[in-house]
Amino acid sequence: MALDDIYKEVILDHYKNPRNKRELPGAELQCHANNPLCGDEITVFAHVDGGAVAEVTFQGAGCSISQSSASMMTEAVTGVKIGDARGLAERFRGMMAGDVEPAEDEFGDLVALKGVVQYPIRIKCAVLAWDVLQEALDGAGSASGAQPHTV
Amino acid sequence: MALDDIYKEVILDHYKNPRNKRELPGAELQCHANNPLCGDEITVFAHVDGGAVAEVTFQGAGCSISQSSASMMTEAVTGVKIGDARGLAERFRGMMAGDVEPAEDEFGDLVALKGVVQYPIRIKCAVLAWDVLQEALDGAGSASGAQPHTV
Amino acid sequence: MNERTVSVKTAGAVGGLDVGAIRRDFPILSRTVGEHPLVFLDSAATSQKPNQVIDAEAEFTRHHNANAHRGIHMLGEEATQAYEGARATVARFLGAPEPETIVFTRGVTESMNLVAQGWGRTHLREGDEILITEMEHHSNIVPWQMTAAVTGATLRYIPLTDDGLLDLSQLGSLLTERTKIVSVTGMSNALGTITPLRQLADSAHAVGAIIAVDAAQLAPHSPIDVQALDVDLLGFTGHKMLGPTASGGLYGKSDVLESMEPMLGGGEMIHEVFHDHSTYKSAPFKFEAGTMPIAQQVGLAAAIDYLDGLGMANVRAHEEEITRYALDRLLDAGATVYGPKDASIRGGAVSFWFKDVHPHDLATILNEQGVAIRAGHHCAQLAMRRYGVPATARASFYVYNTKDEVDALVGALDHAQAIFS
Amino acid sequence: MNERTVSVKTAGAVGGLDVGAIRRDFPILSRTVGEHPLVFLDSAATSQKPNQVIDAEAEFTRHHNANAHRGIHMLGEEATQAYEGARATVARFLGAPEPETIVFTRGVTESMNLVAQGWGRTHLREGDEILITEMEHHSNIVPWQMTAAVTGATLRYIPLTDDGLLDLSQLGSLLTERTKIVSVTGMSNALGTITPLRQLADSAHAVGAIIAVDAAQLAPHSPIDVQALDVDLLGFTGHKMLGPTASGGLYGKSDVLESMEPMLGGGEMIHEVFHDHSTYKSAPFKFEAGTMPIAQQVGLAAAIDYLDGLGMANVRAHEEEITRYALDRLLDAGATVYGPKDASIRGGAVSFWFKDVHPHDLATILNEQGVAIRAGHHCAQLAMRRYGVPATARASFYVYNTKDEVDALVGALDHAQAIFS
Ligand SMILES: Cc1ncc(COP(=O)(O)O)c(C=O)c1O
Ligand SMILES: Cc1ncc(COP(=O)(O)O)c(C=O)c1O
Repeated sequence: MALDDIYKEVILDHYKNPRNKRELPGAELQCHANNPLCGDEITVFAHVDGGAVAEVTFQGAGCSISQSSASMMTEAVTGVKIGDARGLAERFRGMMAGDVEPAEDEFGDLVALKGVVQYPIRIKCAVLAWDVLQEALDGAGSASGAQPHTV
Repeated sequence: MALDDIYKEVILDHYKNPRNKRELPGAELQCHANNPLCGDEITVFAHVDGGAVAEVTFQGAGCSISQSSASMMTEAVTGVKIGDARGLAERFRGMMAGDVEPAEDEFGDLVALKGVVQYPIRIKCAVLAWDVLQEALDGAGSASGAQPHTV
Repeated sequence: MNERTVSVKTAGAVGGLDVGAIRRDFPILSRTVGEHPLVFLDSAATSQKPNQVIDAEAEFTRHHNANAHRGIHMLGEEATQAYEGARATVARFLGAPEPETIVFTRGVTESMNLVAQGWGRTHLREGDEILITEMEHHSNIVPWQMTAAVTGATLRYIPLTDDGLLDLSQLGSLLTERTKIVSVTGMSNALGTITPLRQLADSAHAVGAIIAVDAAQLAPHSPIDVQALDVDLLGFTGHKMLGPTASGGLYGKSDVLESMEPMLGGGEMIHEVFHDHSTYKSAPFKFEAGTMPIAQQVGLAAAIDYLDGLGMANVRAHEEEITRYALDRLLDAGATVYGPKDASIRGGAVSFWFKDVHPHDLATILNEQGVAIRAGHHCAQLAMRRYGVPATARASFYVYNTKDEVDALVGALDHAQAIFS
Repeated sequence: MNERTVSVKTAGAVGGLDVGAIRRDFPILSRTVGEHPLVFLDSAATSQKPNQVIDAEAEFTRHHNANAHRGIHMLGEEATQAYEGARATVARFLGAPEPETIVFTRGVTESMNLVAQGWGRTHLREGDEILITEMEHHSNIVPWQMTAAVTGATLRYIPLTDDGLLDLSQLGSLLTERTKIVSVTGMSNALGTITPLRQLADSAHAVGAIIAVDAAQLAPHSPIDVQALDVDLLGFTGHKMLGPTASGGLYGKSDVLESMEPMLGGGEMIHEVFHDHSTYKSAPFKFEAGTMPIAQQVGLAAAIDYLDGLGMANVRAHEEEITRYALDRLLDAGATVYGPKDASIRGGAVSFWFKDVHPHDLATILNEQGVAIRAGHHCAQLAMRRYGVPATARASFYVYNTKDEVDALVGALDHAQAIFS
């Protein structure tokens, strides 16, 4: 383990200069989730056209891993067929579980997050944006990985 | 520790040939308690006259220690002033706590129970009859050391 | 983390276990009582622990201790992995489909209370019935009495036959569509009886009830496959299966666990806390409030590794053989045995009354001969009352016991007879 | 059973503790993270354990293990004596009048749930109020929300000042004759704040309320005298005070304990069990259902012996000195600290935010330098929200920490700055 496995240039760049970080007025799909343990919050907005993710943006706050992952995600799935976006989400999750060896051309910048696997407690941060994306693509309402239940 | 510290002749004699083991019709004082852990049960009956324990008997079932202790107790407090009976109960309890060195003339056969101190879990057996006696002398109703509370 | 020096079969080993080798793993078994070697026949109360378990717990604490699921630092990661690894080990041992079906608790008493409160208080109302048996341990009676008092549900009991079996002849009238849950021991600690879990599960499911099992005695002494048994909930306790005190848990089918409310509120079981309400995590985490018995569950995993190394079928065969021998010898000696006399349908907890020596006296006398047995009602007062005894003496066996120890027990009975004749 | 090699004062020792000698008792402190020595600054989550504690627990299990309060045999007697001896040790440590005022639990989360359920559900009804504070740990919030939901009572909060103190200016309107219980932390794990317990106890008693204390952080770090504080109930947790996980308990005034219902039903807490009802033992036993964390409470007693050997006043003085130093250095380095800045009125849990580095990132970066801190909401989401942060970084100190370790922490902050600038 070394810090530059996790705090790679490209991650810090996405954190400091997040791509597609804005609301998307009129988005058909919108979904929010948070990880209260660390205070990470992500909302994903998506505009779907012809079975593909025409445009996708996010809003949020949190640690460098959660925010850079969201930023990279928006780049990775823009213009991608919904089925393929789902597939990428699955494979991203697989990479974070240590099961999937990422293909450079499919993953792009996302490959940089591979180092997070060595920091199990940070995996939740990396996966949060993808959880929200999947919920959004499922057309479901408000998402939360933890299935909260009210007292 | 040796078995003959606890299973002394005199204890076994009181167990096999219990003294004053019978109901006492018309007894003013009557009190019952049990120790469900081992199934020991003791009922004490007493007839009081002129501030003294004129007659005292017991009924019960259980281990040799609980039953012999009850038998010895009835002998020890018969004809004794109530205040003195209470005092003896206190000192008997003290002997079982290891605090009181029993005086042979006051304790009589009860001295034999001193060996039970080495078997802490059996102390409850030895003390049960005395608990019931004290409750009876207090004029209280049904006694139970454990202050049971109903679900 | 824990080294495994498990014992291998040797030629004449009882039930496939090399008991001599096993005994060397348990330092307490070399103790003496006066001049007598200790003969420990009280494993149904709590088992002894092998060095492998004690060392695993100590090693975790000495070198990897941290709170689980909290720290980003190295020790925090190590502790979380050890704790979740223990969950996976337990799940495998019980044949559970996935680690998330295992809730950790501090023992089966907490587990059965979690069932009675977490499931019972949300699912039961007046007119509903809870069906248990007269051979239950108090930990599977009192929680249901409390839940019945709060919900208005009625508690009913499957009676016992004179032989110490469940009397299922009246099951048709006891188990009806009013019954919402059947909660039953897998193996009685007072009578030794093994209950027909799969049959009871099918009967319960047929009327739309669920079934919960108190496996405090079954899990240490018999192979278990919760999926093959098709039980909905199953509690177990680590300290009776070579593990540390304060270890244990509750298996539950995912949907049943999700339908339950937590019994304890606090840290780590919540998702978000607001002034006026909170949201919870999903199972099993919503049931694990506060800092858990972390080192103890790690020790439990080492105990399971040890038992797995022996093979649970061998454990069962060994105990069946010893129990058969003990039943024969005790009956020969003139003892009255409560519970089934056939070792093939019962576990190794043998309750008896020897002539007219009160069990408390018997236990004291046997102790002086080095023989440790239990005397009392074994937290099963209803079963005691059923058989008209205030208490019994109980000898119980585990992987480290030998036929020689049964002989020591029976030999020591003579002393009792001599004293009380 | 446990040998005490406690550390003696030497000339320049901080706060009267010989930290060098103490550190040698904690093998985990010799670990390294990569090439860096481990700097463990997360004792508020769980403390490390000295050899004396690990050995006491292992020694009990290896040579004296049995169930407590059950066996007539030698091991049963030894186990009972060790377990009840631990109760007496705890009572002495807290200044309790007698051992029977101590209920053992598996930790403060169970203790506070026992208060909220065992006391709350019998004593509270609609119109009654429960008063807690906004700095509580979730284990002293969520149980009260559950009890409020069941009883109809209302939960109210003492707010916080900007400095992280209880804002007692509105106490008059918050604490009224409707208030039946005040439940408050003795020392905040998120802000470090020490609360004025005696003052709150007097105020509560003046309106006829009782006061319960969550002493999870106070007990490890400060002398406590429950009688001088005049608190009615006080929960504590062993694993934060050098003891094993799964150890802990609840002190209660005798009449308050007797007025409570048990939370868990099962073995050993009952007097008699019948088909339709049961009777219970008296306190503390009616609250100790089933097999308890026996070896763990024995370990806790060894931890208390260790702390007593150091002297709790010295422990407090040592931590005050380190905390003062840490506050100075962190503030100098540009960190924002949440909670009081005056070390004399606070404990050693220091929550901060360093520039714009998110606490999670900070904790990961510090870990690579060997420095273990906690990042998150510290199970105190209401306090986090009060100060407008989703999480903080938290360094916390104990008897084995040194000023050098504070320097290592502050030095490591530079790395974070370098990465994120
Ligand atoms: C103030 C406070 N209360 C309660 C708790 C919960 O303690 P435990 O997890 O031991 O039950 C903690 C520990 O995080 C704490 O710091
Ligand atoms: C059948 C059965 N159920 C429950 C229990 C209670 O187990 P624990 O004391 O570990 O909670 C026991 C142990 O005595 C038992 O034998």
